[in-house]
Amino acid sequence: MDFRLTDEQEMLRDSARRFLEKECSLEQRLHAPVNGGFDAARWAQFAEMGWLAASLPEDCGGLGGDIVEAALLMEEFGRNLVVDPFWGIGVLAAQTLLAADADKARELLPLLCAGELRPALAHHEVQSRGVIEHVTTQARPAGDGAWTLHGEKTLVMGGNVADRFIVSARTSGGSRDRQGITLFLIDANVPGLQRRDVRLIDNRWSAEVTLDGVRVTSADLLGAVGEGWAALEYGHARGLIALCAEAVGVMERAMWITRDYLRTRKQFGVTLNTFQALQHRMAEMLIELELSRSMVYRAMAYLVRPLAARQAALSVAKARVGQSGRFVCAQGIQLHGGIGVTEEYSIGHYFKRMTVFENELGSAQFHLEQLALRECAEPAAARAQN
Amino acid sequence: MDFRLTDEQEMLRDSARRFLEKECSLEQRLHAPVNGGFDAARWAQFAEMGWLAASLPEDCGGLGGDIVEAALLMEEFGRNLVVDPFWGIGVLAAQTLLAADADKARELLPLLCAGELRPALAHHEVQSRGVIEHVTTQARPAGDGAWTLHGEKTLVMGGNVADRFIVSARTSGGSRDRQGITLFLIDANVPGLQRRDVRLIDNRWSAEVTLDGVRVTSADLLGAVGEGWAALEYGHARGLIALCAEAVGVMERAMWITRDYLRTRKQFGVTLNTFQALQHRMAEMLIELELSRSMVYRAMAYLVRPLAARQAALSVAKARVGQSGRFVCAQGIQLHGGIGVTEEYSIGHYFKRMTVFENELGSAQFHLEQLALRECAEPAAARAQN
Amino acid sequence: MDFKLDPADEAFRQEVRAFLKENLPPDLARRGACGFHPIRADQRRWQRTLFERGWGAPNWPVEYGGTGWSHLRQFIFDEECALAGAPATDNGGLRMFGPVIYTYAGAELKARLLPGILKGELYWGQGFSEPGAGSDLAALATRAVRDGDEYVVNGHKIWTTGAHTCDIIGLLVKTNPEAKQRGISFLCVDPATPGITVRPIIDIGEAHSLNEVFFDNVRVPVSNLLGEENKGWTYAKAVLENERATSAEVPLNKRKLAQLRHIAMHERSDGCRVIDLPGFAPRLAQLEVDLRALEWLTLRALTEKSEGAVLPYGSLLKVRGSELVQRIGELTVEALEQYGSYLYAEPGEDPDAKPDWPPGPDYAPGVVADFMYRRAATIYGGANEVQRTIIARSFLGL
Amino acid sequence: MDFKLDPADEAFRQEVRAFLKENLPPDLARRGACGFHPIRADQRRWQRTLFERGWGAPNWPVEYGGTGWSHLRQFIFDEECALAGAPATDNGGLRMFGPVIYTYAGAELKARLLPGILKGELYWGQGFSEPGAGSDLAALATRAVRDGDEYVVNGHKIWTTGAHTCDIIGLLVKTNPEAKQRGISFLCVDPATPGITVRPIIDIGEAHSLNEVFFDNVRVPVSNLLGEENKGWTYAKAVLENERATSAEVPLNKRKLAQLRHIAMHERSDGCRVIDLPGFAPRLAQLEVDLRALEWLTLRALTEKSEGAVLPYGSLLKVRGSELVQRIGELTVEALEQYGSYLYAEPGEDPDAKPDWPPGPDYAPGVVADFMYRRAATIYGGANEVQRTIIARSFLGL
Repeated sequence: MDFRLTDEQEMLRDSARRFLEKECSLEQRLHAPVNGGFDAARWAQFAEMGWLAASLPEDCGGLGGDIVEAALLMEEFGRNLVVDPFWGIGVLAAQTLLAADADKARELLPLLCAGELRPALAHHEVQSRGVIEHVTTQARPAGDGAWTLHGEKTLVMGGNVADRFIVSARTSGGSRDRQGITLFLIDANVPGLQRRDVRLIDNRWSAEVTLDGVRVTSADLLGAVGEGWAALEYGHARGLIALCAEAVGVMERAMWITRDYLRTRKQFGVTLNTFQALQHRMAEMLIELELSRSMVYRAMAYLVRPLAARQAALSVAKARVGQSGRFVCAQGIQLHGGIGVTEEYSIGHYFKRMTVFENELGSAQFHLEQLALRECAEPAAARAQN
Repeated sequence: MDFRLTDEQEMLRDSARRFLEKECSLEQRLHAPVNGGFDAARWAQFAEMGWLAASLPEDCGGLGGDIVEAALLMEEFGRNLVVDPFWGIGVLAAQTLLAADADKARELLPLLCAGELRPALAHHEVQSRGVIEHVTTQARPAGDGAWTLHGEKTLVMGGNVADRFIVSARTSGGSRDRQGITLFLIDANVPGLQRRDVRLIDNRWSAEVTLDGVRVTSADLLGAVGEGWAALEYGHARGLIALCAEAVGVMERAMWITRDYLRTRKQFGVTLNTFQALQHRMAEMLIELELSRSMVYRAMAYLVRPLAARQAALSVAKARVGQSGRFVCAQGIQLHGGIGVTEEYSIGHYFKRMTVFENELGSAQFHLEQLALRECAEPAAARAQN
Repeated sequence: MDFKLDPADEAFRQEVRAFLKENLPPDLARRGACGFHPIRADQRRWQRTLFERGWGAPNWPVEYGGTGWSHLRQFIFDEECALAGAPATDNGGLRMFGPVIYTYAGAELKARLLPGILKGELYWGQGFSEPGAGSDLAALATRAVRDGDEYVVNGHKIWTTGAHTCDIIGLLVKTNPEAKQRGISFLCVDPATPGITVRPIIDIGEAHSLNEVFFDNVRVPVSNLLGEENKGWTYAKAVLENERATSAEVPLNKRKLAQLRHIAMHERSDGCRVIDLPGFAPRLAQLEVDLRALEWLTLRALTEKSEGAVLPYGSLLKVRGSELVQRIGELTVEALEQYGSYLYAEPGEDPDAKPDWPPGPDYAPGVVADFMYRRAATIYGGANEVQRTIIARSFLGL
Repeated sequence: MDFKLDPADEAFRQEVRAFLKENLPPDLARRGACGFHPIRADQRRWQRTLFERGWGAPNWPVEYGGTGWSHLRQFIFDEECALAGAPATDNGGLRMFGPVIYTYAGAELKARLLPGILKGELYWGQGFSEPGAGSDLAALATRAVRDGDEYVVNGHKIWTTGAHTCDIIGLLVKTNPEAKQRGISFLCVDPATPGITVRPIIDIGEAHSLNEVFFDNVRVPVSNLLGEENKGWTYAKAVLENERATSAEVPLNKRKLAQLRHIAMHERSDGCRVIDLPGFAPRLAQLEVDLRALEWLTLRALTEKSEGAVLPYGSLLKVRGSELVQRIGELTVEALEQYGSYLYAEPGEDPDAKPDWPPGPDYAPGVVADFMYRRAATIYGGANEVQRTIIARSFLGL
């Protein structure tokens, strides 16, 4: 076990940090939200710097990296609260596609790496609440091996600028069966698809996608009929880790911004850093940050474990990072005082990002409940050893 | 609504405070635990001062007071961590008896008030966990209107010095039915009854009582056959409030002991009270104390409400007081440092008392769950108005 | 001790409830129940209605046009209004400044200022904080120099709630720069006076209630001085004490908890109500427990007040009340899931404008905006850290 | 980054597990798994077994008889021992004092002290704290005055764990009363030396592990001075740093969490397992989450250590590890309900004595006693408040 970065990884992180601090600071992209959080020229730069390729295999046009590379980048994005849809397109959709269909992945992911294709994952639904297998969107047989899609998808991250949608739909089974979920890749402007773009409070954008009789054929299939769950799980696992890594970046920067503020802001004739109660609060923030970072490492280590152990580790991570992130960023505001709740100062945006984090891929409470179910079901002996 | 004490109530409180501080300080009763937490002469004094009669009606030999008087006394007992079985005998058993059988109450309670009768409530069982109606002890018909009792009772508070037991047993129904619970008053040394005395970690004493074929007749009945639940609920409601009032006394004294210690103990060349982190901790302790006190008032006010509202208020109180009490007393130890964990210093005993409190009449979590059930069951409109 | 509610008080509750049912327009109630800052037009309309009923100032004595109600009745009144979704009335004028005016101001100022508050025509802004004087308010630097019958004011205030819509500002100024607390005076300033510039501060809920206010040679008549010169600190402390006395905001918290229940019973996960998801209801129950504790601590504060309170109730209530509103908001946002992430921007002051909001249920707009704004609850009115120090020093003697 | 566990490490875990299965006597495991302070006789017996296997000092280098294991292997070893219920080995000798001896002591003292630790024959007591020097350790007042080949020691130590059963005390004394830190020396003292009086301190679990130790003209040979005179502060800091490095006590917390699970699956409420009661399992899951976070922070601390750590890992781990052991204890006591209130007094040092305990399940004795004793976890080894100050100052630069 070795927590040190390789030279390549260090280079990737350092170049990302330099670029983002120079080009993507909070101040610089005040107008980004209005533009859908997207800048085509910037996206081309992401591609050029190899970020879209960093965590994809070489036969898909990638650089042969893995989740570590995605996490490194996401942590840097977190520090700067980058709103570009890297996560939705470059992690969640890309990794799902990779796992769903090897042939299509080899065909399409090189385009994604080059910045020429922007698929988004249209999977989440209003009543999903963290449950991957929750799919009520229907794929109804329409003869000749075709289907028509009917349903509504929400929180399609990056959906506002997507040119393709990976849509999960039910070809059989009930709303929470793992079996019977089928993935389709469809064009963003296919007839029957309606999109409403939604700005989130953290200034990232998502879309609500309504499918009303969208016609798809077997040529649009990703993987086998009814077997989409495994690819979704694969993509969600990596997406969750990347999200947690981003949150670590969010927390870390929020902590240092607050530290710097305490060292300069005066009240009662002295700088705030001299107050013991505030010092201790910041010590707690550091502890929470470092526990969260450890959780991301652990989740990455457990990716190779069998499904049950992997899912437990992911739940552990999402729960802990969500709890820590809320604490750290809320205290970041609190220690700033009034300026912390203003839109023009940075610290509040860190809190907003963590608020949305809680509503993505299952809240801390959802994941605690998943772990609780395991506690009741599994024999204690097995748990004690993993 | 008036939170002021009447003159009589103030006299009662003041005299109790004076007596207890003089006679029942922690230091003075170091050997009390060994003697079963009981001193016959002291008990006679309790009777003489009217404490056993304070919250009982006049036709039962009481002074015509109510729950307020019991709560006042219990708060004073809490301050001094009195281990004498006032609560078990003078509140829980007395109030249950009062509600169970008016005739027997008029006959027996005057003896209790005079200190000449010491009944204990043998109701709690190993698997009760806060559920009043949990009774598995069986009353089997034995012909001629007689029954034989079979079962095991635990946490019979004051049971080690009781001369009578009020026993709850099932004459019909399942283990958690409200109907079918019958109360009997039996002699402590009746054949078939075995007692094992148990010292609790807070130095109060209870007993485990095994009933193996104890023969009872209709003469031993308290109230009607199968109708014991209402009396148990009545007694438990008052017992719970008295317990919470005691906890308020425990917390308050623990807080002031800690305050005094911080003002005198030096570290790093200054007294501890100069450290802001400790000041703020103590501010939190005061807040928790006063919220708890408010909860006791509220629970008393709700005693006259219909069953559902009353039970909700009792659960609210027990949950909040348990949470606050643990915090306040744990922080009392923490702010003392090493001396706080020693048996010969007082502060740790306050924490021990609150630990046992959590295991009596349902934990904070149990009561939260009771409230949660209501949240799911009741229409919101009804709740918002009460 | 007597915990029985007086039947007359209960009858009073029914009277208030009936009045609200009859007089509170549904559109006001709908907007009042959501989390956005109240619309000034709604507030004016509602205050006028209350005034006409004789209930314009529940907390003022009868001689100034108040109701003369007991604290308990005021509490009942506030609770019923909140639960019915009535717009918040002007806390500044009615609770913070009004009582200071009738206690400390001269007859002329009283006559000039109090009726407008009662009728909903005179809204107050609080010009206390400055960039360099937040928790340490006495460090304020805004200067007022006497020039004949006027003061000339120069300085810079911040966090002035409603400065963009208010009719008068209660302004703390330094009239003696040599002294600290004893050099402070209290002026009542018309925000339309030349030299005053208001700059909006948008909060992290993307809403506008806060402002910066700049004073550049602003001339204020001496007749607008409250009480005596250099005694402003006394009046300011009274204003802040009035602010803290209601700072547990039990009625508001009750409304918010009722809203959370409503949402948790209507949002669903695969058909199952969110309130029935494992683990949800106990957290809701914990909030109910903490709200009840706060409610009864408030009742104690109200009834013991007349007795000369020893406990620093204001600080106790401020700390837990502000924490509670944040915790309720947190669970509400969680209950909304994706709708708790959507940006439903503040609709603005025009009650008839239809905002272009993302889709979602009726109860979604305003929730996350309010959750964001309420991060300030543990900061404004004296940060909770400052309250803890006050508690530790004043009551615990640490 | 590479998160794969080396197969050789996994094989090592199996080897340790097999060894434990074969060599850990069931009576030791039974007593080791309960919450009472370990019995010295059990510790000696088990340390001897480990020594004979060559595993007497997992954390020492090979040249002093240690195993030379990597930090990760030590961690695996400790975890397996804890889960199997092996008695705690002598933390004082093996982890706190041993490394300081082989790092700073002269050859003679090393030869005299290290083998005894390895074999389980030389148990250490820590004579650091004094009534007037707790968190502020450098304020200690115990004096040692050189008199020929001896120091004459006078003073009063407190919180000396195991002073009543230990074989040697690591004692901090003032050799230069003029200086603060620089006047402190470190003596290794035989507790049987005339003039030493040990007074038991019973903790609130009614157990005896702590003591006061009084020194009245106690003569200690100069050859028992560790390192140099007046440099004791350096050694003491190393001892405390060693204490904190393992202070998250992940293996212990794992054992305790496993015990909690066991209890929650066996205690019942009307037939229903406590673990299945609504609300219980999520709280258990939260503890699991927090334990895993602590475990992986510990793994980072162990592997980054060799790289020259910047983060104050010791303090981070101390704070959360001590809180976790208290929280696990709290839920365990709650799971036991009435058995969590019963006083099961410490059985004493005789492993065959049958204590007169109240009735209850096998797993009940020791739980509440340990819960009580662990209130000290957030105090000993430098109170958590002190750790937070260290974190804020040393790392955050506040």
